[in-house]
Amino acid sequence: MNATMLLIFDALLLASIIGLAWAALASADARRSVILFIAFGLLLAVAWGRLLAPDVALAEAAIGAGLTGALLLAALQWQPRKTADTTNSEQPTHTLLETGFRWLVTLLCAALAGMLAWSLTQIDAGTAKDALANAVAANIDASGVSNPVTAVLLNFRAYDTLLELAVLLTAVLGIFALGPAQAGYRIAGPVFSSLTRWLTPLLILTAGYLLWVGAHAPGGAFQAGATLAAAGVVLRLAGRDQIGLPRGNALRIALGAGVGMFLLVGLALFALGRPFLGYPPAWAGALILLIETAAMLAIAATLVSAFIGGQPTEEKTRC
Amino acid sequence: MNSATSLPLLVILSSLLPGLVIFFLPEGSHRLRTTLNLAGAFVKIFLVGVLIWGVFHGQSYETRWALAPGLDLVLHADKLSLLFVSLSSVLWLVTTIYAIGYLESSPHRSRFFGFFSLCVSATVGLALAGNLFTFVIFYELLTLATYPLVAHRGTPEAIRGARIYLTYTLSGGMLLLIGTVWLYAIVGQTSFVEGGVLSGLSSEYHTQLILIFALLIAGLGVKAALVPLHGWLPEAMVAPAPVSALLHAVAVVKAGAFGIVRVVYDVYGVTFASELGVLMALGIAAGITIVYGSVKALFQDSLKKRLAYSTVSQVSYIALGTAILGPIGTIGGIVHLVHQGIMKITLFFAAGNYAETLGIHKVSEMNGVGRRMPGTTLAFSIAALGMIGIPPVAGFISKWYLGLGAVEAGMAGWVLPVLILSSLLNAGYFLPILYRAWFRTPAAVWPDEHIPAARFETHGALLWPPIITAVLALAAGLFAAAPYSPLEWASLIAQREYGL
Amino acid sequence: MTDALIALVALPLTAALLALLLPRIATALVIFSGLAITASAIALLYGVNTAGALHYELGGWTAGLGIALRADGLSAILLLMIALVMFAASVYASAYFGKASERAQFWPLWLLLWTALNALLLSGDLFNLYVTLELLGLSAVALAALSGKHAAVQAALRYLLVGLLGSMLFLVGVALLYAGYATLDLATLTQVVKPGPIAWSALTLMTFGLLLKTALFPLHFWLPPAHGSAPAPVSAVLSALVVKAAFYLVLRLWLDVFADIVTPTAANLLGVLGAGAVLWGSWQALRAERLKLLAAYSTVAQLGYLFLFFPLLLALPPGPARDVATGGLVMLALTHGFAKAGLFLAIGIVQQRSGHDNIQELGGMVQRLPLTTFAIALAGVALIGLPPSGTFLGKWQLISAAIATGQWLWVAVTAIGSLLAAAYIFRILGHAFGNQPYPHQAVAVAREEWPALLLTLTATLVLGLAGAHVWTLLENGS
Amino acid sequence: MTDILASLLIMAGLFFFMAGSIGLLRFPDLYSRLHALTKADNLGLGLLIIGLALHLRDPLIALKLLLIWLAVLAAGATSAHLIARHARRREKHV
Amino acid sequence: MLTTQWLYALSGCLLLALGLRSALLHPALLQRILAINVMGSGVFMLLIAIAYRGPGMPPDPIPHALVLTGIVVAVSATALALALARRLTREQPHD
Repeated sequence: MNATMLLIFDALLLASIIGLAWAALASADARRSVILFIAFGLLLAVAWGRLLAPDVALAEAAIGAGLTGALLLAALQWQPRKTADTTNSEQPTHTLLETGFRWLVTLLCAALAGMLAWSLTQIDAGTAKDALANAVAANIDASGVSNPVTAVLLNFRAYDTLLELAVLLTAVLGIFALGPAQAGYRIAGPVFSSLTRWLTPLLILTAGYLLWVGAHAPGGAFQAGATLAAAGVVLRLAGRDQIGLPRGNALRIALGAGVGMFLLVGLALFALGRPFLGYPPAWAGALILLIETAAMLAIAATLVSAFIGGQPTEEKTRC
Repeated sequence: MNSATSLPLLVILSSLLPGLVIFFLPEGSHRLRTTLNLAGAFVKIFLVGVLIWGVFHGQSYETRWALAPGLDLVLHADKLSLLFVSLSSVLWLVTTIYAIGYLESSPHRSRFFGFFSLCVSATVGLALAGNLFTFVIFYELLTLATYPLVAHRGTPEAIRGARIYLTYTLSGGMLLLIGTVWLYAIVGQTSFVEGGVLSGLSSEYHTQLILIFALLIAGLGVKAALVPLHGWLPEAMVAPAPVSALLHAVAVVKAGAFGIVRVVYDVYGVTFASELGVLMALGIAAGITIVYGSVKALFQDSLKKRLAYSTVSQVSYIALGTAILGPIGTIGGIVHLVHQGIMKITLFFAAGNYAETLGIHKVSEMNGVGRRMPGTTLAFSIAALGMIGIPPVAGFISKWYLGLGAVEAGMAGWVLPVLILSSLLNAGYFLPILYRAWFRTPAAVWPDEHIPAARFETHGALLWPPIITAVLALAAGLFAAAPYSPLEWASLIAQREYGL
Repeated sequence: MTDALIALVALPLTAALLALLLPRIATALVIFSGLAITASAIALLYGVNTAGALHYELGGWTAGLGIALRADGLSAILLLMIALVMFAASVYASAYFGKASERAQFWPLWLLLWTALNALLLSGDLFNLYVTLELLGLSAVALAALSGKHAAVQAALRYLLVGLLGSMLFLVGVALLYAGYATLDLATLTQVVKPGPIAWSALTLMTFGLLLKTALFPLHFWLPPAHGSAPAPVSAVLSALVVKAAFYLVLRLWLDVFADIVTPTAANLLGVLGAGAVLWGSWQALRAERLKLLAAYSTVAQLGYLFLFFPLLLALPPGPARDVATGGLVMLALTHGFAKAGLFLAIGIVQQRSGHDNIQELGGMVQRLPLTTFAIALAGVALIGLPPSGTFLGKWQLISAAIATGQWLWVAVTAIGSLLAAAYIFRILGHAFGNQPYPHQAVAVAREEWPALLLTLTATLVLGLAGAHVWTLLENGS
Repeated sequence: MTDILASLLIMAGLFFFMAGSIGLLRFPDLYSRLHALTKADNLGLGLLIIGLALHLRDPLIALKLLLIWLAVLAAGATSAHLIARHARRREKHV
Repeated sequence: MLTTQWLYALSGCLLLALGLRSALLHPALLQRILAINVMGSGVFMLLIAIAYRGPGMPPDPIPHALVLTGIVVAVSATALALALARRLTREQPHD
């Protein structure tokens, strides 16, 4: 595989990515947009892989395309296929003002792209670029993991991840505040059920594997959590309302687990006279695994709760 | 914190604290409220007495508190401020007594007296302000404190009057603020100093200084009711009588006039101001206002409205005095600050009595009221004669010094005509009232008599205040030459101003 | 001292978790943690005042590789304001939300919002700022939608989309800066950033995104519905704190990080938008039918004043003159924070007592809800900028700086804006003073009335009379 | 030697994918499209995976690849079944 | 910058612009939400292109970590947005 072929591959990939994005956003039909968007997400994952970002590729496939896709598809249930204003907005029946506005916005967006491109030309290939990358490489041994991305996520910039888990928590609490979960689906037929019967354990297994491997290879809490959530989604689709998602207090604990464990570790270390979230190198690996496990549970619980669209009710629901 | 630094603050607190307490008193606790009011008033008078004595003996009192870099809140007792402080604290006492009688059994008294005290505190603070920044603060506070008093009755007219009052005063305040900030931007923080602080500035600033003067006077002119900024004053008549009395004699209108005096004498310096040529403009504005107010008063049948327009004209005597270069004119202007206050408050007390006792609101209803209410009418007559400028009442002194000052300053050419014309007009709108009151036969039945003639013609609390103030007005005229008399203070101030 | 930095983030976050797990004792929890947070904010302020700007490297990694928390005089003061306002609003909310189920949903989100505010003010890292922005946005939206009413949910959704748009633009700027300077640490960036397309486009994008979030005219369209339909305590902190957080970032970027990049022309543009906000916002507030909308539009206007300072600060040379003006800016922000929060709480009382907040129908309020009316009046004094409020000192500096730099346009805008503010405030009071019989049951609980009263008193008296300390704090903490 | 074989297999796999996609686009009705897609893709993927396994020469990876193929087979089959059944139901109702 | 970086970075900018345009103009709510996600993907692509160091070279891990965080934040926001939108339609069904 020589450079030109790669270039062609890149060109094709990017062309289709942009094309899909365009098609997804241009369409007035919600279902069509969503499906195109999921395809878009999958191709993005390929792109990340191409750019040697396997961790991101996994996350994109699992979360960006997978769970976001699931959420969007679930949203289609109540989304009108074509909203009234959509249809007429497609026809060129704009007042002059509207047309002018559309053109203005388009021009601004073009200008934005141009401005960004221009500033990108100014980036000199100096050595300064690698300053932080080198710093990571230099400190990787002290980080307790060998996968640099995990090292950054859970050690060097652990604070970001802590707040990020807080964001997840906020989102799910916000969703809960909006009302109870949607009603479940019809119990699936034999074929689908038999699939779920062995797919679910496989997914759980994969999640565990991703979590474990994250320390030294692509993978980690987020990918694992998403995979675990996928299992929940599959069960939900198969009509099982008891989708392994705990209820009441247990659920709240699961949702808060990520943030909780993070805080627990961070504050404990702080109390022991170390900096906040400053793991002792000897323990770093174990502590990170501990935090990641909790985080995985939290992420899975959060995403599944988001998918079922509210606080799961105690009794089984049917429609 | 020793007396020298705390006394000015205490003078303000003596009315502020009772006011704050009164807010939280239940309507019913009439006695406690009255006690607080009077106690505050007496304490204030006592403290002011101490101040006067001290300042007379060269002691200096100043409270200073930094609010921001380069912006100090300064309360300073000098002769001019003391003149105004003593006026307002004495008249506050009288008005409080009057108001207690007037508002008996009317609703929301706690609210009323609370804001009443705040209003006086603001006035006193304004009098004691040691620099323009502080002055502006209390100027705006005064607006805030008076709004609820004007709106007190809560009727649509009251609300409307209050809104108009507010529109005028807040706009004026904004002009004053901008002018002050501009001045600070040029000269930085400056305290009030006799003789002014700006004369040192190089001439390239002069145009700016003229503009600033215009802004300041416009801002102050609103409260001082200089034509054409006087529109709010007749509207504010909807307020209860004690409020009108306070507004016209002590608080609002006087605050504007006092501010003009401060700006001319202690910021610009009268000599420098006349060099800038702004004095003449001020004088002409004052002259126009004097005549205009008197003419309007002539055609008002509503007693309060007539008094209101007479205020418009009378207060401008003070501005006129400041516009006249030379110690004698200055004395005339400053002393009128006091004299007009005493006389005008008497008139409003009397008007309030007529309304409250007999339901008389119009001049045309006053036939023979002098026999029904001799005490009130006597007080009214004394004050009215004083307003016209008939000796030996205080008003005569003011006009005499103003005229003399004009001659001395060589402005006789237009000031004297103004004085004479306005005095004639004063006579024109006061004498008919006196005639009706004393010599016409009373109507068979008063419009709305609801305080029967008992031991007195009306409630004691309503009767004595006007009599006291009338006596004061007489005394100020008769004993003008005595030490501590308003005239004496005014001449002391004038000497300092002109460095005599 | 630096422990306070950690405490300010860890305390509310921990409390949020506990409130989630133990809904029964959540209220008490909130009050206690609120006290603790306020204490740490005071400790931080003290530390900054004595030792100057503080910073803490999380995880012990040097800033750049790791993330650093930073605090100087400005952030410390704002953090204390956040603590006080949030605490007062918490006390109020404990009475406002009657049902235990409501509180169980409210408290965790509330504390997450608090976390986000503190984290944002303390963050010294560009990408971390992005995360805090998102945390802030999401928690704010969730709270705004809490009532579940159609209007509220609709407004919240729009709020969310606008917020996401804003943070996306911010993130592009972050990416650009990383591409150009390979650092996310603000302090480092301040050293290395040079004028050029990267810095310009980055600043443009970030500023634009933040202006969306801080609702600067004409990007304010989303604010009035969102703030007008949220529960009272939420509206209070949305108007008083959340928009300020975004504004704080603009200030940081323009005056610290990109100090060498910003040009007077750009600052003038911000000034023009600010002027538009002042005039348009005040005008809309004057025409508003409902108290809450009035308050929301007045927020739009008051934010405009803050942006009027940019052209002035840029025109003043760095040094005492600029510091004094900056103090004025901070003073305005503080006073508005306290006053507007108090105003919204008071409005909440009116709304709950009388079942509506139509300005036309407030007759007799002054008799039946005297303390609440008083609070509204005090807030009004602060919003207009009359003495002795801190706003008066702030506006004084604004006008003074405008005159000193000969930019008379801003003087005119300030004057007109203040008069319009007076008009809409006294429009309320005029109706409140009317002596129509007040038809509604009007017993207010102390737990509701006192927070509003104390907040507005802080804005009018404390900040006005003790204002000088703000300037010294800013100076010592730099 | 193996490399050539591997690339041949990959080529073949890609060809089947191509065929499947064309079928998806050209065939008249849903059932035939499903038919084309699932058949061709499963076969194509299989060939592709064998090719890759040969190319990489690592039993562990080969195992993983096989696992992926099985999962895709099952998922593809199931989804095809669900879609077809859904379509049938709809026809009945109409 | 390498050609590959260029390609991907520019496509990132393009996606950003595309997303922004639809986020502002598209009449339908769902597509607006999608548009914001597309914007996000554009930024992520920019970041990852920046991190790329050419074939065989280890890329800069920090942008990767940032993007991971970004993806999770994006999905949280999307979930909340969809929940709000659902609540709206539940309150007031389209017709």
